[in-house]
Amino acid sequence: MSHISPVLWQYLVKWLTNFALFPPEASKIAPQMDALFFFMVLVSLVGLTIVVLLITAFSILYRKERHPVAEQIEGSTLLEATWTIIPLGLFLIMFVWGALIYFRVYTPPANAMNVYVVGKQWMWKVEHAGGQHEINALHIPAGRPIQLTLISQDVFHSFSIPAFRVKREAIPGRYTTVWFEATQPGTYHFFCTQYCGTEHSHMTGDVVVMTPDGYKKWLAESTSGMSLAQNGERLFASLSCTACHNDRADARGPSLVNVYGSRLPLPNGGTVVADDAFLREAILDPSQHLTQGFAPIMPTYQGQISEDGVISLVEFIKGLHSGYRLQQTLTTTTLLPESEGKAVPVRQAPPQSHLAKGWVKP
Amino acid sequence: MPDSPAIASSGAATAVETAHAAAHPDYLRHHFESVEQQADTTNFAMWLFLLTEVMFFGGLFMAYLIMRNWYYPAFVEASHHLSIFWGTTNTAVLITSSFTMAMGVWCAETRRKKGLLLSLILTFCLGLVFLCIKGIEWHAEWVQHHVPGLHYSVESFVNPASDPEIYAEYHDRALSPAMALRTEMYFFLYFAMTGMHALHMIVGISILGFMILRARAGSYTNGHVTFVENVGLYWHFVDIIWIFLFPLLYLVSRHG
Amino acid sequence: MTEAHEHQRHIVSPKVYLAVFLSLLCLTALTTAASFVELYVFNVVVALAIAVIKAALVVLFFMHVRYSNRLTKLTVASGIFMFCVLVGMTLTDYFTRAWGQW
Amino acid sequence: MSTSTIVRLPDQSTARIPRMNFLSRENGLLSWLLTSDHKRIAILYLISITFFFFVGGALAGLIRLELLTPQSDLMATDTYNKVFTMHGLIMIFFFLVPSVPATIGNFVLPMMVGAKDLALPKINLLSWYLYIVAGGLMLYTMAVGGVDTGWTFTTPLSTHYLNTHVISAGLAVFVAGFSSIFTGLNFIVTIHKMRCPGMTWFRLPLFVWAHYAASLLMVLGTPVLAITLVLVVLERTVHIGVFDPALGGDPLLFQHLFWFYSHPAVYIMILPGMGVISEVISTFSRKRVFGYTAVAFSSVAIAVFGFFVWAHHMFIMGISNYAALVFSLLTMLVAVPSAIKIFNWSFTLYKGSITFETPMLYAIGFLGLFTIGGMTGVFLGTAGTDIHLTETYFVVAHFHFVMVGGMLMAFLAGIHFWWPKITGRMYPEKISQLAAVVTFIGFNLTFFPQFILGMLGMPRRYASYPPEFQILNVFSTAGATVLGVGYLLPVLYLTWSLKYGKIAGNNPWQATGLEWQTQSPPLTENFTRIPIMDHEAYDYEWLENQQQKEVASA
Ligand code: HEA
Ligand code: HEA
Ligand code: CUA
Ligand SMILES: [Cu+2]
Repeated sequence: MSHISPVLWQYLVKWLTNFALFPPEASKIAPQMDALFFFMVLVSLVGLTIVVLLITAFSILYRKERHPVAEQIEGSTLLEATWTIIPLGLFLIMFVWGALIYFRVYTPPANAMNVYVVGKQWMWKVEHAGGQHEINALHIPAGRPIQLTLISQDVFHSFSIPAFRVKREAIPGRYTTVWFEATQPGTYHFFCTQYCGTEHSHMTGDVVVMTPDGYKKWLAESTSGMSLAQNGERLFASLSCTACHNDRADARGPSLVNVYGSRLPLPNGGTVVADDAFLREAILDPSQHLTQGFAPIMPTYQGQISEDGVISLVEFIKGLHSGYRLQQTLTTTTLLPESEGKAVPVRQAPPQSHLAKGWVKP
Repeated sequence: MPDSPAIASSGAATAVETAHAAAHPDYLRHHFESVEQQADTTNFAMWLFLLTEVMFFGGLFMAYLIMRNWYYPAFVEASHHLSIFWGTTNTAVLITSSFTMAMGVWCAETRRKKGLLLSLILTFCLGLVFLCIKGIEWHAEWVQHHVPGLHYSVESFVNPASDPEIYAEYHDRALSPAMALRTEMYFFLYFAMTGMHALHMIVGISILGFMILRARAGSYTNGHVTFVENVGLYWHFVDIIWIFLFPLLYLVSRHG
Repeated sequence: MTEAHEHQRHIVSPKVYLAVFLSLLCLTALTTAASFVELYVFNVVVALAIAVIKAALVVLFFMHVRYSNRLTKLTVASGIFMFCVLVGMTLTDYFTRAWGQW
Repeated sequence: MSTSTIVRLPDQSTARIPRMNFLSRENGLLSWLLTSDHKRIAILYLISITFFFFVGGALAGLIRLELLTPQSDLMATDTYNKVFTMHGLIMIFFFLVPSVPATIGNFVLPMMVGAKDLALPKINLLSWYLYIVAGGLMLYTMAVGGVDTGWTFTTPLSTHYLNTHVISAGLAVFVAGFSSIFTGLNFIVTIHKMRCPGMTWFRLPLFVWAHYAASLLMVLGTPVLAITLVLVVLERTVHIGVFDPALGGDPLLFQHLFWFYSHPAVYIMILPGMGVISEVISTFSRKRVFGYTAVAFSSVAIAVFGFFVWAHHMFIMGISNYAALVFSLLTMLVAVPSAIKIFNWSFTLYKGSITFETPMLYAIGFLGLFTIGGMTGVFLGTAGTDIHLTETYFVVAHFHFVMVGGMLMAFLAGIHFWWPKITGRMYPEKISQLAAVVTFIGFNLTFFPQFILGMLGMPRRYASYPPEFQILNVFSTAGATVLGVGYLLPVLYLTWSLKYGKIAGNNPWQATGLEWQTQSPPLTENFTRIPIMDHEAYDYEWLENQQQKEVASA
């Protein structure tokens, strides 16, 4: 509704915000959502006013003293049709409008900057692509679409930033995404809104929206020295992934070069796009995510890598655009101490029947 | 009953005499007008109860459906470890018991006391046979280490040859370790569903036992057949549940 | 009471019961046999179709629904309907979860 | 106001409570505990749910006290979590679900259809015993340390991450569920099979229609909750895995199954209340309900469509966006029949002859508060705004508006309305009108600020919150105190009236339902003779003629 009267709108919102009756509108989607919200408030007020007016008027006009004998009326099809169709129409408008906003919030644009958020009882771990880690805080630049990729390590959590009007559940075992574009530098609360146990109400933190320059400075200051992708590369080597995914002609696993975003053929004839979720599951539950032409020999890494580790791996694979890097990694594998890779290195793994031997679920 | 003064003679115009001159058998409860009304009412109530049972099992079927879709290979291989012989036999046993139950209802309707007793006893016994066979199967699963939670091994799924019998028949391919773990889900659902079904059988059998005693005393063949009918409905319903459990659990994919 | 005595209770003859019983046994044999034949996706279709037929036979004859009043039929129908709602509407979620991702 | 009252009390000097009635018929505790009289069972229920309401209410008081300050200072966070979980569980399963149906419905529904009892009196008693067993289990749960899952039992939290008493709480709800199933089953059978001669479907009072619809939901929905809880218990005890992502299960499956029941359950809660409102508004405006058929069918429509919308509780939970679309659309459809009802009730007043006894005051309160509660439900059903509002105090405010502002008001309306029938005595009018007004004010003060809190983003189930939310929370707590007084008053004066209330006579409100055409309190078999229905529901002219005839013959 900002296009109707931006001045009035902003004034109204500011006034309400100052009285702590309304959250600040600090993202691009916020005014859009508020427009719908106020539309619904308006409809409700009108509806409520009509109902209250009817009741008051009839109560005065037809109270017993004034109107001792009731007139029996059966009903009125016309009237009843009216109050069926008008609310229905209004509700449908809300539905369409709301659906548009819903899809907007949950469909990130391609150019969004990705930040990983891992929820666990009871804190939020934030991982930036550059390797910056934060706990219960999120630093982002204003004026840039930010995509959050969320996952939980245990129970359902929910990442909510009221000032941005966005919220998304962090689910165990599955990536979910949400995006926003902050407009106003400042500090805003975020909450865990899904009840997640004892310290649920302490799973909160601040979003710090910075100017692009400020953000750059922050990035530089809080770097941990290794980007997510670099960390992923290290893991990739230490978990002996390179034993199979080495981009060589005789490789036992498919090449991962440029795999991100590509369409992979499945054994059953279908195809699937290799997105973050696919990559994650292909690592943790490979048997379910076979590429055509390869044997199901990859061991599962379920329970062997933390969600942060998976994120690093995914981030590394996302950035793989040439086989050269893989070859390089391959040569470094031998240098790494064996103990770092917790999983059974596939190269040394005997044929699968052996592998399976004595496999009893712990 | 004389009108007590405080009663506005039910306002609603004329009235029907409560006291029936007509037959008023002792099994007619006081708040019903007639035997038919009572029969109809209890019959309808039984159907509604079965409706709730449909939804109750519905939740289980729902869970089964989703998991089967997700982990189809695991479900196939796991179901190969059920005994198709016992499964089919048990289906036949249950169907037969349904038939004898239906005959029991017929005997009650036509007031054949001997026939009724015989049918009830047969049904009772077939029910027990069903449970025994179920017990044999459960025992087999225990021996094969397929009781989830307590005693579970995925050995025969990651290494099919370790179970030569099944392997000879189906040439199962090895499941990947991750998928093999999901066979446990299958067996969980198997035990939950057959267990819930068996629970219903036990309830049914107990009621049948009670009925056999009553029938010997001549109940149910005096024209008051509702109870037999309603238990019959219950018994058939339990049968229907099995009719779906059998293909879903045993026949996921039996060809080699 | 209004709907109470629409008609006298119908007594189904043992012949019908026997016929139903035998068909049920045949169908059981059939469904077991069918599962040993490779029919691809139709294996499950056939298995369920036979199960539905068997259940229908039990409901219609053993449970007398064929001879019952409208109310009973309606009750049975609503049971089936609600089960379908439970399964069908839940599947709208499961089947479309991957949509929009390719 | 009393000048305009339509109460027709018998001449006080000669009035007596009829010597023979269902209360005086037998005495002693056993005659109550083994009764199969629907009216006595209703009273057993009334006592038990009132008890649980005050337990739940006291817990609500604790919640509000804790939220007076931003820090979690009154109790530790896990205590707070247990308190709101118990509050939700008790209020929903032990108060609101059985509130109107098991008490008022149990008492008057058989009389309304002209029957001597419910179709299955023993099952009715069984249903009460199940309720008591369930209630006992719940109190046991509370005594041994409580449970902190939230009333929604969300997996995998409830199954793997808590070591509180989830199993006994789940079992309690399971048993309470069967109590509710049997009540619903009994009602459906009674309405189908026990109607007196001449009582066609479209002569049934709307109260009966509403109960019919609610009973359908109880019978079809509750078993799914039961099996879901069984699976949760299995998950906890033997790790069955269907709800556990670590074992390949899907926690969303739990949510689907849970909400398949729990959305319809909200209509189980509201529909009987809507039935009460129809009776009350018609009686106190002396008019047939405007558009009887529309109101009757809208109850059934709510029940049927109520089954198609459950996933609106899961919009951000990870269901597919397209499923969200479908469920959002269907949510809009289910809201329409409620709107129809509201307007039809408003128009029932048109050209009526209205008086404002306590039940009517509560009913008018219902109309306003339910409209607000329902419309905010539409805010939540709209997928886009739900993203911002879900899991905040906006939801809390929404459901308290419909459940407390709607159903609880309707329950109180009903209790006052049928009190003379149940006990044979009138409640004191003035003080009860005062209580109605106090409740209304207290209610708005408590829950309206919560809408704003929700819009500001305050999450629900928070023991502590950022300080900027405090002012509104203080309002809310203050309101709860007023509200508590509003609820305590009826208990006091209704108890008082048992002994000192004026004798009510058969039909003090001049209402048309069959239950009013017999003595108060009624006989054990309700009617001396089975009535024959020869007129439409809410036929005030028939009533008038009837009385003139009586006067003439007297
Ligand atoms: C009695 C109980 C009750 C009732 C009747 C309702 C009624 C409705 N509810 Fe509510 N609801 C709950 C109890 C109830 N609810 C509870 C307990 C929860 C929380 C559960 C939890 O998470 O703990 C909840 C949560 C809840 C959610 C999930 C919120 C979330 O967690 O994100 C949603 C979303 O769609 C919703 C929607 C609705 C809708 C659309 C209705 C509709 O039926 C309302 C229809 C009524 C109207 C629309 C009002 C009348 C309309 C008019 C008078 C017309 C006005 C005029 C014009 C339009 C011109 N409810
Ligand atoms: C029938 C349903 C019902 C009813 C009647 C109520 C009644 C009330 N509820 Fe409740 N409520 C729920 C159902 C209900 N609630 C549910 C389902 C939840 C969700 C739980 C969950 O998240 O899992 C919830 C959650 C809930 C919360 C949110 C907790 C949170 O998310 O952190 C709050 C907070 O204010 C609240 C407050 C109240 C209040 C003040 C009342 C008042 O109306 C109560 C008034 C009554 C009394 C006060 C009792 C009478 C007086 C006395 C016994 C004297 C003593 C009184 C005092 C000392 C004040 N309720
Ligand atoms: Cu995490 Cu609440
Ligand atoms: Cu809902």
